[in-house]
Amino acid sequence: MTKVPYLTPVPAPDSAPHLPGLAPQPTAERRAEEVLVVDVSGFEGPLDLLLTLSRTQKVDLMQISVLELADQYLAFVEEARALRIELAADYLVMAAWLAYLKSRLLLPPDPEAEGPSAEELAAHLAFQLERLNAMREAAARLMARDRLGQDRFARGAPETVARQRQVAWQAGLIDLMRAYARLRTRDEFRPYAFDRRDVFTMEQALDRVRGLIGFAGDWTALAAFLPEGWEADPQRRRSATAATFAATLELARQGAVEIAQAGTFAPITIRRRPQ
Amino acid sequence: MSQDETAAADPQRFPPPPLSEQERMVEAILFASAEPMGTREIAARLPAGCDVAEALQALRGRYQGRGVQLARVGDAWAFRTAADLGFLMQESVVESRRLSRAATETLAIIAYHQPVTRAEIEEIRGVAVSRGTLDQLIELDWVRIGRRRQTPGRPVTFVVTETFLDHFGLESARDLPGLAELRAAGLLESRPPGEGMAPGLFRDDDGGDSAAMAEDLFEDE
Amino acid sequence: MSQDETAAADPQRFPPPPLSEQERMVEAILFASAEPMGTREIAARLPAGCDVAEALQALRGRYQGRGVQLARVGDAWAFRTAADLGFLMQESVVESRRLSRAATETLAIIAYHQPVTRAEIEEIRGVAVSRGTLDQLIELDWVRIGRRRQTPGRPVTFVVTETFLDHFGLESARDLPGLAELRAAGLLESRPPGEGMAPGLFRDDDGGDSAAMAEDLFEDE
Repeated sequence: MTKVPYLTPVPAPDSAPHLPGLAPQPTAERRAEEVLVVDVSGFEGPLDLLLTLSRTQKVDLMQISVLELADQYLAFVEEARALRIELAADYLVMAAWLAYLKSRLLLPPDPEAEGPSAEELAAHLAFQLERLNAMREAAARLMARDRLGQDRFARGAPETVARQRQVAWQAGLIDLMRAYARLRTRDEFRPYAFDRRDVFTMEQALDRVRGLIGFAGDWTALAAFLPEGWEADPQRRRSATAATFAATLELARQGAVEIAQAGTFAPITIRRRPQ
Repeated sequence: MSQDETAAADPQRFPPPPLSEQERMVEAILFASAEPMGTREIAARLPAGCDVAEALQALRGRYQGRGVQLARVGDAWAFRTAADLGFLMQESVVESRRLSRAATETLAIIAYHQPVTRAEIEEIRGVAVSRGTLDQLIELDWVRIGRRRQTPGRPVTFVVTETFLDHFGLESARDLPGLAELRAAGLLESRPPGEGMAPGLFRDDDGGDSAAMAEDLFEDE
Repeated sequence: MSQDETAAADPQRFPPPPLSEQERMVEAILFASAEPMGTREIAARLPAGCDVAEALQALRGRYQGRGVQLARVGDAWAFRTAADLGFLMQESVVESRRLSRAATETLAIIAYHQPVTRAEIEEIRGVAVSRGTLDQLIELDWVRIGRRRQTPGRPVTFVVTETFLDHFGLESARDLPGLAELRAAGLLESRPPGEGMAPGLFRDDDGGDSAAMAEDLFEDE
């Protein structure tokens, strides 16, 4: 069995401790608690996870067994799935690619196949891991240098002879780019406020449909319930349609109406639920 | 000296570093200090058993006749430029002030859209550009007047200068990232600070116009 | 030297001061400034006809082994305390915001692979560059925008700055620790040594780009 590191299931953060002596929890609540959150946030993407897994092989990254690594990664993903953990899409993409690579590595090479061989793909993956590792070590070495303000110091009292006054106007590149971005996206950033006149709320629609549904013993198109004067303007029509549809859903949930649609994009019809 | 006593009283303590090393230490400490430092203050930073007075004396001798002198300031010590070289320092008095928002925005528009007319700047900013703002940018030598636009009225255009590129560490104004790039690089906040708004609300209209904008940029130069 | 010619052409001009005096002047100028100063900037302060490079060389020798050292930072020079004495200045340590792992890795990638595009950084790290990483580095003035890459889409590139060199005590980007070894091992390339084309393996958007990566390295220095 492959050892799967760092898979540390923790309960969902807001789940209350199960106190003895309380009434049994409703199923839904219990199920919610069973959903485990895995701390994959410690990893910065699939490549980082692969690099961590590869360390368990205890060999030089150049000699890494990509096949074994693929197994370890796939085991990790399987484990996560078994625990009903949702993994981010890029982890799943990597899993699919590794499964593909594994199958290619195990099968005899197809002489007809075009593009890079399985060995080349494996070599490239090993290279990527080595390069990431190298950059990580370079970052550590860089940060460990004698740094200004920590190990080396500048003149603490730079001399300024206050005779000729000169003003240096300061502005950084970031300021400049942000100023530009602010200007160009000003419209986007306007606080979202809409004109209430052109919005038909669900409460209004509920009132209206409740009042009219008594007359609709037969299947009636949803459009017939739209308030007067809201059909012409596209924006008002959209708002009224959406609100009315939402209201009918609510009424259907309450058991007051039935909804039918013959096919995709066909008109939606409703009627009062037969008593 | 109280340090000597302490050292004597504590046989476990390391011997003090040699005088030449003490001198190096005092040199570094005084160099990095923002204020003149008294002997006691210096001693507090040094390993136990150092003779600050002697180290200072040696250091003072070493800087005799140099461009920088170890000067006594009241009861304290500090490095000072040699008095006869004061004339070299006159230009170094610079007072830095932040550019106003109006000036920053105007400068950004000129950098991104050059050559650009005043009317165009005003259209983008949505407010009139005051005479003083452009004058300031021209005086800073960040902006200069470019060719006249070949349109009715033949308005003057504004462009950025070499000095501008130098100051902002750019190789050319074309290297400024476009909106889509700013956003992709995370340089553009998706919302103004402090305003609660769903993240990624405007993500989808990303591509279209801003990408086109970056392309268009500078084309008419 | 053009200065000599000017001096020769102008009999009215004073001869430059002797080298020892030039050295004193450069010492005073650099001591007074907390920021590194370029040779040109220094020359502008000195009397005509001075040989800044030679004065700097002499000065550097003089401070060899002292508590304060003359450090080269790209094309500029600055006095800095000797690294081995850092422990004496613990009180002056500027508490800097700890950089995230993502930020330090991104910084290293930019330093070792410069000029590098965002897509290349993402390819090496295997994740998207998160918001705030690049702007933090630019705000620290450790990273700036370089020339656009001459490939489709003309992406913006990033390079490290003089402030970066000063902060990490590097004379130039060529002095990055382990640079030669990394290059020899082929780890600064976009694909393993000897590999034929493995097109677009984990690269979705800018395949062509990364080939240019290794060639561009430090070209604009």
